[in-house]
Amino acid sequence: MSEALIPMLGVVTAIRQDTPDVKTFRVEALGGGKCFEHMPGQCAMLSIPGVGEAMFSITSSPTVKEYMEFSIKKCGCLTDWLHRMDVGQQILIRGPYGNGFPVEGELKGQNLLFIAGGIGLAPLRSVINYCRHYRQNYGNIQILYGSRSKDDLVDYQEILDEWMQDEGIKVYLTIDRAQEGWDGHVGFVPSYVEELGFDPQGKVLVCGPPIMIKFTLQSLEKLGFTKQQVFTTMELRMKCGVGKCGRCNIGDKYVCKDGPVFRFDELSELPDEY
Amino acid sequence: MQRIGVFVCWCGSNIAGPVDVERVAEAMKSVPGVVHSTTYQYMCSEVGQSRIMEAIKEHQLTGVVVCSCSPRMHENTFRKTAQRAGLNPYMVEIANIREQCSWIHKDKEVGTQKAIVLAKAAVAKVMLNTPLQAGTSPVIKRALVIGGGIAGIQTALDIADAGYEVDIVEKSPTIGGRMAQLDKTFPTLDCSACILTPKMVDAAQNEKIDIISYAQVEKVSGFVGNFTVTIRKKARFVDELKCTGCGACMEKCPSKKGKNEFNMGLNNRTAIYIPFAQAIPNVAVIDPEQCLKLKTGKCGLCERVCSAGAINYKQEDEVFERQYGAIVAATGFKPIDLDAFDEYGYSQSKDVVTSLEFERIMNAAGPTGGQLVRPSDGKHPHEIVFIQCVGSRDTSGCGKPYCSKICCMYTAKHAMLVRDKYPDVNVHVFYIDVRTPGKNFDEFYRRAVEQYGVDYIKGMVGKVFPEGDKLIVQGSDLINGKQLALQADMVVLAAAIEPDPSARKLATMLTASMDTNDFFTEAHPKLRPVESPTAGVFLSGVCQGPKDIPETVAQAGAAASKVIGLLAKDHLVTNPCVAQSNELLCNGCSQCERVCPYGAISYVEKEIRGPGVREVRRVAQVNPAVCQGCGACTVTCPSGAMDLQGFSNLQIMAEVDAICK
Amino acid sequence: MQVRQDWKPKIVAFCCNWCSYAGADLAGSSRRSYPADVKIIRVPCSCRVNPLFILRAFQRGADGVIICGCHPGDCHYTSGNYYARRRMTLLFKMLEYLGIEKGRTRVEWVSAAEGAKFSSVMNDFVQTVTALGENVKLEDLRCKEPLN
Amino acid sequence: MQGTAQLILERARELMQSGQIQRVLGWEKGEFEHDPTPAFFESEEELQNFCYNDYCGANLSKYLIAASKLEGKTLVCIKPCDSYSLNQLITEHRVNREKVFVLAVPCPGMLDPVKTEGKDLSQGERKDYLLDKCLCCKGAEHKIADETIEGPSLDLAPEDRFAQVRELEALSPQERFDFWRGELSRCIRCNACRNVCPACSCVKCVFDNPNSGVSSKASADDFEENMFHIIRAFHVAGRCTDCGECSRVCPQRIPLHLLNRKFIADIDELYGEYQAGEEAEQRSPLVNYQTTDKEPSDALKGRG
Amino acid sequence: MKKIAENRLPELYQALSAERKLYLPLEEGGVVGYGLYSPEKKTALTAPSTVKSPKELFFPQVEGVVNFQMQGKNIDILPIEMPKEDFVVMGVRACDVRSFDVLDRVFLSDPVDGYYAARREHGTIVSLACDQPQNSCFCEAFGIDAAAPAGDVRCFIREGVLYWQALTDKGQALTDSLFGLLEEAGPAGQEQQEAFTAETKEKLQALPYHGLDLSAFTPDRLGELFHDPKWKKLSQACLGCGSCTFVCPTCQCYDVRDFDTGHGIQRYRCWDSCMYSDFTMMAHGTPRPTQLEKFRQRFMHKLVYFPSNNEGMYSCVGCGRCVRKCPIHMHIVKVIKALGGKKDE
Repeated sequence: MSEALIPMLGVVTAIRQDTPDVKTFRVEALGGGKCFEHMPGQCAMLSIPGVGEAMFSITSSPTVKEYMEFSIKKCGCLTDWLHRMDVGQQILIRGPYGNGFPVEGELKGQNLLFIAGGIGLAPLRSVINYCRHYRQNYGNIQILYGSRSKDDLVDYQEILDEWMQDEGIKVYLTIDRAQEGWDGHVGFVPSYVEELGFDPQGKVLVCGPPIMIKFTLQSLEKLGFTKQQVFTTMELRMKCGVGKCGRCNIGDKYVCKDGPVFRFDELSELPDEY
Repeated sequence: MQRIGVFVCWCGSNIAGPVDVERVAEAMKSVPGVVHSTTYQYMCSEVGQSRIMEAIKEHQLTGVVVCSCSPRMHENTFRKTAQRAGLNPYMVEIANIREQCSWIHKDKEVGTQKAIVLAKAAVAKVMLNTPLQAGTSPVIKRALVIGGGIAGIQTALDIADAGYEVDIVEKSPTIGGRMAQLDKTFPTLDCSACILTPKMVDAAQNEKIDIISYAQVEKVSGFVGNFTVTIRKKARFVDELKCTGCGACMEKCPSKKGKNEFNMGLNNRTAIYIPFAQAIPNVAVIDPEQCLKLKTGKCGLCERVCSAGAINYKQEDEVFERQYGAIVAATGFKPIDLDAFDEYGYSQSKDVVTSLEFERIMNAAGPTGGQLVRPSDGKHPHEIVFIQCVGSRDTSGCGKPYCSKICCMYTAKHAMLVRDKYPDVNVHVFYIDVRTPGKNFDEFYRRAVEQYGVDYIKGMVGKVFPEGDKLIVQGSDLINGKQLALQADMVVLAAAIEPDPSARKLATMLTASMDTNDFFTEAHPKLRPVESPTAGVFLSGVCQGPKDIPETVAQAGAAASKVIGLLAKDHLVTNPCVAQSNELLCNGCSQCERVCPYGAISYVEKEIRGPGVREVRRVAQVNPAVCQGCGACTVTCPSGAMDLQGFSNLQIMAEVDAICK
Repeated sequence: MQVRQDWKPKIVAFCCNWCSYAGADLAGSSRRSYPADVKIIRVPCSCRVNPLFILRAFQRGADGVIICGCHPGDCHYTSGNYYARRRMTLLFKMLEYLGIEKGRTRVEWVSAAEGAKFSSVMNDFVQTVTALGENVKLEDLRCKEPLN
Repeated sequence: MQGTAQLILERARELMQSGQIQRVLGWEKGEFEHDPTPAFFESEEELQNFCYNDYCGANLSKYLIAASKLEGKTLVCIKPCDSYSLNQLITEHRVNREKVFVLAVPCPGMLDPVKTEGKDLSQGERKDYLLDKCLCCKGAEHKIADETIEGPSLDLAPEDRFAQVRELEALSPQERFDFWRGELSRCIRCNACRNVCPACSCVKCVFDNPNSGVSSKASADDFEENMFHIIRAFHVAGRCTDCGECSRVCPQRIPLHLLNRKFIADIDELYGEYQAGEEAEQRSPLVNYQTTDKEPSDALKGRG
Repeated sequence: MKKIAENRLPELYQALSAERKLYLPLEEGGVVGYGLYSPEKKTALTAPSTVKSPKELFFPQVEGVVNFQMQGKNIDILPIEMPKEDFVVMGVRACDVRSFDVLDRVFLSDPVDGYYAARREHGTIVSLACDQPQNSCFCEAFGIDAAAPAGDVRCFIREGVLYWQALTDKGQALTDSLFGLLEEAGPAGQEQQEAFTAETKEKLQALPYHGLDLSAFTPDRLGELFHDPKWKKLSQACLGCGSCTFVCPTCQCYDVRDFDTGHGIQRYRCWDSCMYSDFTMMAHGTPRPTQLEKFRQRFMHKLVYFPSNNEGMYSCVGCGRCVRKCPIHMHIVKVIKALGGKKDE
């Protein structure tokens, strides 16, 4: 019997230091290839025996067939451990979990605006690369990404080398405070959103710290966006990943099963407990 | 993941003999976290250390385990090695596979298995080590010497000589100690007072030295470089600054029943007295037990005769605090009580005396003015029996298990002096062994036997008892194989010496350890003989173990040089293995504060922020310069907020796990 | 209970750095042997020993736990061993109250000069624990058997 | 009881009106006589639901830790036995004395709803229905009070609280082991004993702290059952006032107080009589010592 | 329908336990709980309730999930064998029988929880109708018939006779295995059952919580109920212990933890409680920081969230355990009454 709580084995085949506290780990099945297929925005439970298990969003696009990637910020026992491991380390993985972004549903054929803050880019990167892969299925793509400083921009190299080079993709970067060697925009994401004055069309995918999401939503509404247009992805403490252990619910919805992606109009009907 | 290197030392054949070091190194390779494991003949050698340094660099080690001798031996060595290779020195752990393994287990299989377990425990611990930074604390440039005998005086003089201030606290009214009581010194037979008193005067006149006589240390707090000492200066009822030492008071004092301590109670002194002529300070002191004025309020003669107006019956004990960077214990010795040795008749006859009493009898400034007479009747003795090892080398439990070291020589000295001055007196010495390991010592003893005809009898004395006005000494002559019953006029007992009783209390205050005989323990018996294990506390003289005057003086100088070395520093590097309070877990209950022996814990109200927490709480804080890292607080803390760096809860539990696996 | 012939107890000895650990070193340098079943954990002071460590040792398979410190009055930290003495007395009495063999726990004061005592204490303790046999009352079965 | 409740209520109202107190910590009426709930009352209106009846066994002192952080003073109803806990909490700086108005309320001994369920209380003696902890009542005297409400107290010679401890001590080690195994094996680790205990006031319990190395949520086996209760008892040793709440709230009726009382009995015997919470600012016997304390080996001598 | 005289129950126990494990209420230390039958145990089949519900027989408080071995960078996954022993649980009351419907919704929904499913497959539930409901009981409010519990076999005891009726194939198989031990009850059995039902009904109507009104708890009122200001008062004295959770037959929250045995890592799951402070704690905080949110979660889940996802089925069965065991007497009935409004209001 396949049991949801029993993980499978993966192996870390590459580690990239993105920022001082974010590393991106490439995980493959033991025999090569991916441990399982997934959709953009879905998550996986990673664990190291005796250290812990936690849910991470899969940052690589499903269109990548060779591996999965996870961008992980150092913030606790397990992530500390992951940050200290070397290539070749075996790791436990199970999933995919959650609904993912409706890339083949509501988002299809739409202009897309991605707004990310800090490590919040991780779940969006999967969608962005998926949309880039199936470029013809989507309208304009705009990406606004901000972080504390230049050094805290995750996937900076990929943004510069690939996203910014793509035609029909506009990338806006911002950092919280001015710093040497940065001649781009300086300021918080929500105010930059207003500054840029996006056309309230299409769909918006927002991910970042709760406070950023809150104010970004306000900015978007000022610009004329409705809650139905905006999607985000949630993060709560999870143990099982399959809607049984009872802790990741917001009202009657389980983030691990019914989420983590929610449309803001759905979310606003749920209790404000996240 | 940590990257641990394991280095197994052969210690020549010390470890490699009973332990298969290669197997230990091999076994460690499969332990998770270990990336490098090797052996070497002598890890502590230059080559060994450089191997460790190379491995640290080559394998990017984050932690090092050295399987070698006791960490008490080389932990610091290897910490420095790691530091030189760029690793934090506190990322080193030692597995003690010599003292606690190879030296006690003969079976190679058993020893090897144990060594592997010990190494695994050390790895488990080092995996949880965190880099620690040593702090610094300032050094107070003043030393305290406790005890004003020859040891204390010499130490103080040497420290002062180097330009540092030093206080001598002496419990009796004068400095000088036991040496001041001696008549002559062996093996040169020069006059003890003649060589000591100039030093006493030097000390008194040295402006860097403050002699606090008739005083005791009451409390010691603080730590190396920064001790705070509470001193109680007892009331002497005489103003030290005014008294000129003229002695007029002593002449008039009507109370003359005080036992003369300086003369070992062989005669009496007045209630107001100066211990001896060359006393320093040369100031009178009133014995409140004897003084009529203080006891009954009636008298006051001394006050009237004192032209300096120095007498002050209302004087009270003075208690004050001083700060020191270093403390030297020089508390000296006393002869043991002879109550347990009644077979020698000490309590039955006044003519059975101890060697120190005999010393006073022979002294020109002593109770008999230097005339050899019997204490009982003042008659000149003709037969004197000396008995050695009274209470020394005694494993029966009545005496001391150790050799008092000086008795053989002073007994030879006494015998020789008697025979020299009074050729009519026959001298017999009962001995077990005669021990004369010292420069010119054996020659001295041989002179006593050969030149002065002292009758040395190898054998034990069974009993001494008075018969008429004689003393009968029953003993055995082992060489001639017969029982003896000598008639003697006097018997002199070479009583064992023991540490001064004040030392025990002092050791507790200093947190310095003592051995079972109450001698202070050295930090290392061979390599650090003048330091106590407590940093900043040094040892001088007999308080550390029996020794004669030249040895005492040598050790006093050595202690002084250690003190000088310490005081020469402006700052000391502090031990970073101290307690730390996790404010997120702290209840602010104050339990830890109550057990801290150093007062290192204080409380503050502060805003605490953490996951789901943001409020003002009362939390404990540890002063790392004051904390000594005992860990008492860590166990008192129920929430585990208090933990000890270098010996954390998780580290110790990891060791437990590894050992019990 | 049947005691296997080849069974050897596991003994954890917590030794304070200043006295007992040095005493153990002295036992070593004076070649006074004691069974290899004794493994020493160095702690700064006997007062560092948390009851959690003792229970942990039993959980992980120890059959006896001994705490060694400076003699009362000789603590390097003045009073640590006095606190340890109260804590351990009460803890051990509690273990006894719960029916756990009291011979499995012990406190001994061993000075830096008492190498011989260290060795004889350990010999005696190992003998006592060996006679008691395996610790079954405070064991954690999960830690005893290899998985699967 | 009705009279006492009325007196408390009147006084509480007065103090609230005068602004001396901000709120009242007492008990709120339940649906029945036997199920009042500890409650804060913020207004006179809320005080209408105040009650003080035969079933107010709960010790309110621990709630004052939270109340100490609130604006203004809290009036708390403290029964004689609760006053010990409050003193201990003040000693440990967990409760801010300045923030508390201690209304000492009389206690006639509280009833155990389990014992009274379906019983006619007019039959038998009150003693038969009392909470176990009340059978060893420490007396009618409050150890701390700002004001005292007079009223009937428990008229009962207290039982020897150490009697059961001694009975257990008299058993053989195997019998003791079997006894405790039987009791502790029922533990479901609901943490009610810990959470109700005024001495277990840690901001984070070691058993809840994933970094403590000993955290555990459920007892996986016998060892963990023993471990939890030994360590819990040890952590409160010298601080436990013997308020009996642990045993009162245990859903499995495990006599947990017998662990605490063992420590108390040993402390009394070895280090001199000590009652935690007798007065504020006492030094608990575990953060104290005498150079002449008994050696562990001597203390453990005797019986197998 | 079959029957057996009450005084022959030990024989029945013997027979049931002969080929499989038999669990039934036992008395130990003055409390009653489900335990493994053996002849020397003190059975308490007719005790009105147990402290813990029989849920632990299917969803143990602690249960191994999988083991691991670490070797350098490699991990070995060592699966644990699924439960495969047949067992019988006897004496399960109507409320507890219903609790399995609730648990099934959770554990047997996709993806199926293998451990629970295996135990459900191997376990046979022999229920026992109530003849002495307690003052704390309110199963009626959830439409449960205390006199006619579900289960694989249904039993009731009247006038010294236990009547036994198989309701499922599994129940029939168990019945068949008992050979001649059970007698046919005949038409008298039916009469007895009717009488029993009537008596119980009368008792249920006399209960203090009879007529408890749950009508206010509907999924469409989720937001309204969630934001009700009464939660603050209701939760203020909550100790944050897990007694209500752990005695509850339907609470199913669990934690997954690793234990390092020294020889490998055991991954196990254990009961958790939403009342616990660390239940939703993450590195940067928790969405339910105070006891108010935790307390609200527990009751909202039972009365609103769960029904919302399960066609209106409440995840409370009215067994009354939390009513009896809450150290501060703050329980679901008080919550229902406070938020739902009393009938007489």
